[in-house]
Amino acid sequence: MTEHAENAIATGAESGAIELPPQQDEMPFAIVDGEPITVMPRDLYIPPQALEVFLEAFEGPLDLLLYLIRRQNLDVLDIPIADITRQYMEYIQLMQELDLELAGEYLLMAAMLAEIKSRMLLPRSQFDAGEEDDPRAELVRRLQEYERFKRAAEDIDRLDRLDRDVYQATAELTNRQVIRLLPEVTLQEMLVAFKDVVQRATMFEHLHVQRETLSVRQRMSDVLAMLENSALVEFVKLFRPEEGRLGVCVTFAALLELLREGLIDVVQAEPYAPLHVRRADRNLDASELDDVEITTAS
Amino acid sequence: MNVNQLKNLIEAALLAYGQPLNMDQLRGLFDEVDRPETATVLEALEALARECADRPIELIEVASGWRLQVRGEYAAPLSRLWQERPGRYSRALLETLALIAYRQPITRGEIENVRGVQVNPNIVRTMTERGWIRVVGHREVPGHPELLGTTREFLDYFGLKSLDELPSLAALKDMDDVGIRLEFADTAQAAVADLPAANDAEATV
Amino acid sequence: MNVNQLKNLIEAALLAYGQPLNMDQLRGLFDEVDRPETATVLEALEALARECADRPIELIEVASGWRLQVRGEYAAPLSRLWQERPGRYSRALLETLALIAYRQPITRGEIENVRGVQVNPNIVRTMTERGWIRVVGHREVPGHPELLGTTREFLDYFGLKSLDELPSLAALKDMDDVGIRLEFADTAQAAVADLPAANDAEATV
Repeated sequence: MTEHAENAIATGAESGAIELPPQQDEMPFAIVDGEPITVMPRDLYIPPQALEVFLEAFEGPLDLLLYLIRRQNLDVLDIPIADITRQYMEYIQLMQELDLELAGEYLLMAAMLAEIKSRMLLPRSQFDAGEEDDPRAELVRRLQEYERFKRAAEDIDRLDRLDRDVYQATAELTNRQVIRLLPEVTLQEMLVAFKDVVQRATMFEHLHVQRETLSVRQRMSDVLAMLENSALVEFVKLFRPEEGRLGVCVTFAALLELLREGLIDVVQAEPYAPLHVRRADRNLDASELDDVEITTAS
Repeated sequence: MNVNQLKNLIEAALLAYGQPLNMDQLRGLFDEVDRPETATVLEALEALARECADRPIELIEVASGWRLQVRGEYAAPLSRLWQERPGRYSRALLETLALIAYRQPITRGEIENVRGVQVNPNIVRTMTERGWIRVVGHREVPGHPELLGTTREFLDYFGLKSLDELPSLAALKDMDDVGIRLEFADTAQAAVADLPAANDAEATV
Repeated sequence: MNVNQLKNLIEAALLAYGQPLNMDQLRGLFDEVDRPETATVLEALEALARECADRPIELIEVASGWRLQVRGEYAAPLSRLWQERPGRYSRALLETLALIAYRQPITRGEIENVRGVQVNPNIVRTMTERGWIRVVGHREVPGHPELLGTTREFLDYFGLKSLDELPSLAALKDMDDVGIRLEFADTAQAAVADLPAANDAEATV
């Protein structure tokens, strides 16, 4: 609130006359000598409709009280309770005369002011001496608290606001690409799926599910992969001696299994020549027809 | 990628995205192997901020990350680009917002206690729709009233990095000397007070 | 207003507006008395275009006016800004994948024998595109059905050195209860939401 400007006009205001409330602080009536004027001069004629607007500008009884106090350049702590109560009641009366919708809170405040005033008429001894017991203390606390947030609201309103004070800077990006992320799967999810499907299979089809040595299965895939790019691979090259005896056995078992399933052929150009391995799936020649029989027989 | 290239990429990202980007998002522009260190990204951001000094845009950090924005001094001429004027918010809305921002989490009842008037449901709805406030829980008292708090969008909208950056709240005056000052005030006032009630009060207090 | 200030105002307007602005709109930023000549605006636009040479943005003229746009070379690195949230794989896919992993090399027919339903071709395609499975050969039976196996990428994704590291069914039984509970705790909602869809898919394939 621009107290300076307000003081210039409001100081010395005689009680009894009804002063007009300020319009919202951020909307001064005029700028005089660089100072915004937020209070109408008292001698200016105000049509009743405009009066209504001013009265409606109050955000409740605390706002009205605060206005009455500030208009006289008084500290919130220095409330002349009788004077303020009288002025407050005049506003209430005016609001009622203008048929403004008067919230119950205004009347509640009127009652509170009247109570404070009456308590202050009593001799001190009757309301127990002590500073906290001043009947105005609670009102002062509430006024101060309200005023803090009234100010805070004004501060927030002054912050740079997007699309009012500042603008998000944007520039078009043509040929925008969207990356589609792939779902995540955990090993556990897959295992649970496997367990379920195996369980179902056993339940409904009495399919005998036996555990197979994974290492042999793995090696079977490995061998097929090795055969993928070359027509013939030397039999001994499929073995990795550094894997030791177990590794060699696994590879051999994998080769036998692949042979049994008809996935590979083992060929030999002549007796005692090196053995070669090839994929069996490409050309259907006579030897492969034999394999088919073997597979179906097993 | 050197700092200059990184600076350009960040500018491109901020302008193309049109919303604030945080450190994770900026570093996330890169494969893990190429991902720059946080310190490097900060260095590039600083370089970008410096470069903007000669330009009509500025780099600021808000709650959701960094944002390139057109400086406030251009707001007046640029307002002609839009037919609609930006909305004004009522004092009631701003006061309610201030209470939620400074006192969160807070119930409607607590807001009413301070403002002395009922909370207008439309105000709460407007702010919720704008994404500025949300229900953050319920107070464990009869009726389990909703506790309201502000959102990251609220901070972004007002260009704040965190609630700490809100303008500081005026200090309450010390209540201890309220009583004394009240007495002084009334004594001083007695001369001008024209109502018998006030004088009576003076005489007896 | 000199050309440099005009250039800055134009940059501010284009970045704030985010859409092309034509000559009328640019000149309309000014009151009639201050309004610059078309030639002056063009001069400022040229200055802005030159200035952009070192920047990740460029000024181009399109049908509806001038536009500042992020250079095309940034489209690829920025694509990560618009990542789509991933969905979830169906139960059918996980089961098929599990069978291929544990029983490779395996044909579709064999998978169908165990699962009791046809293999959805989309599932095989999805997993092939993901690089988790591939055709490792053909079984020498009539029709020469494809034999499916897992890939190195599959092992990498699940953090396995080799298929030997896949837990055995027996081991799975031990962790059974724990696992189910964990899964439900983690993804209770997602799982519930996911199941009917998965079942539907099963029924229709």
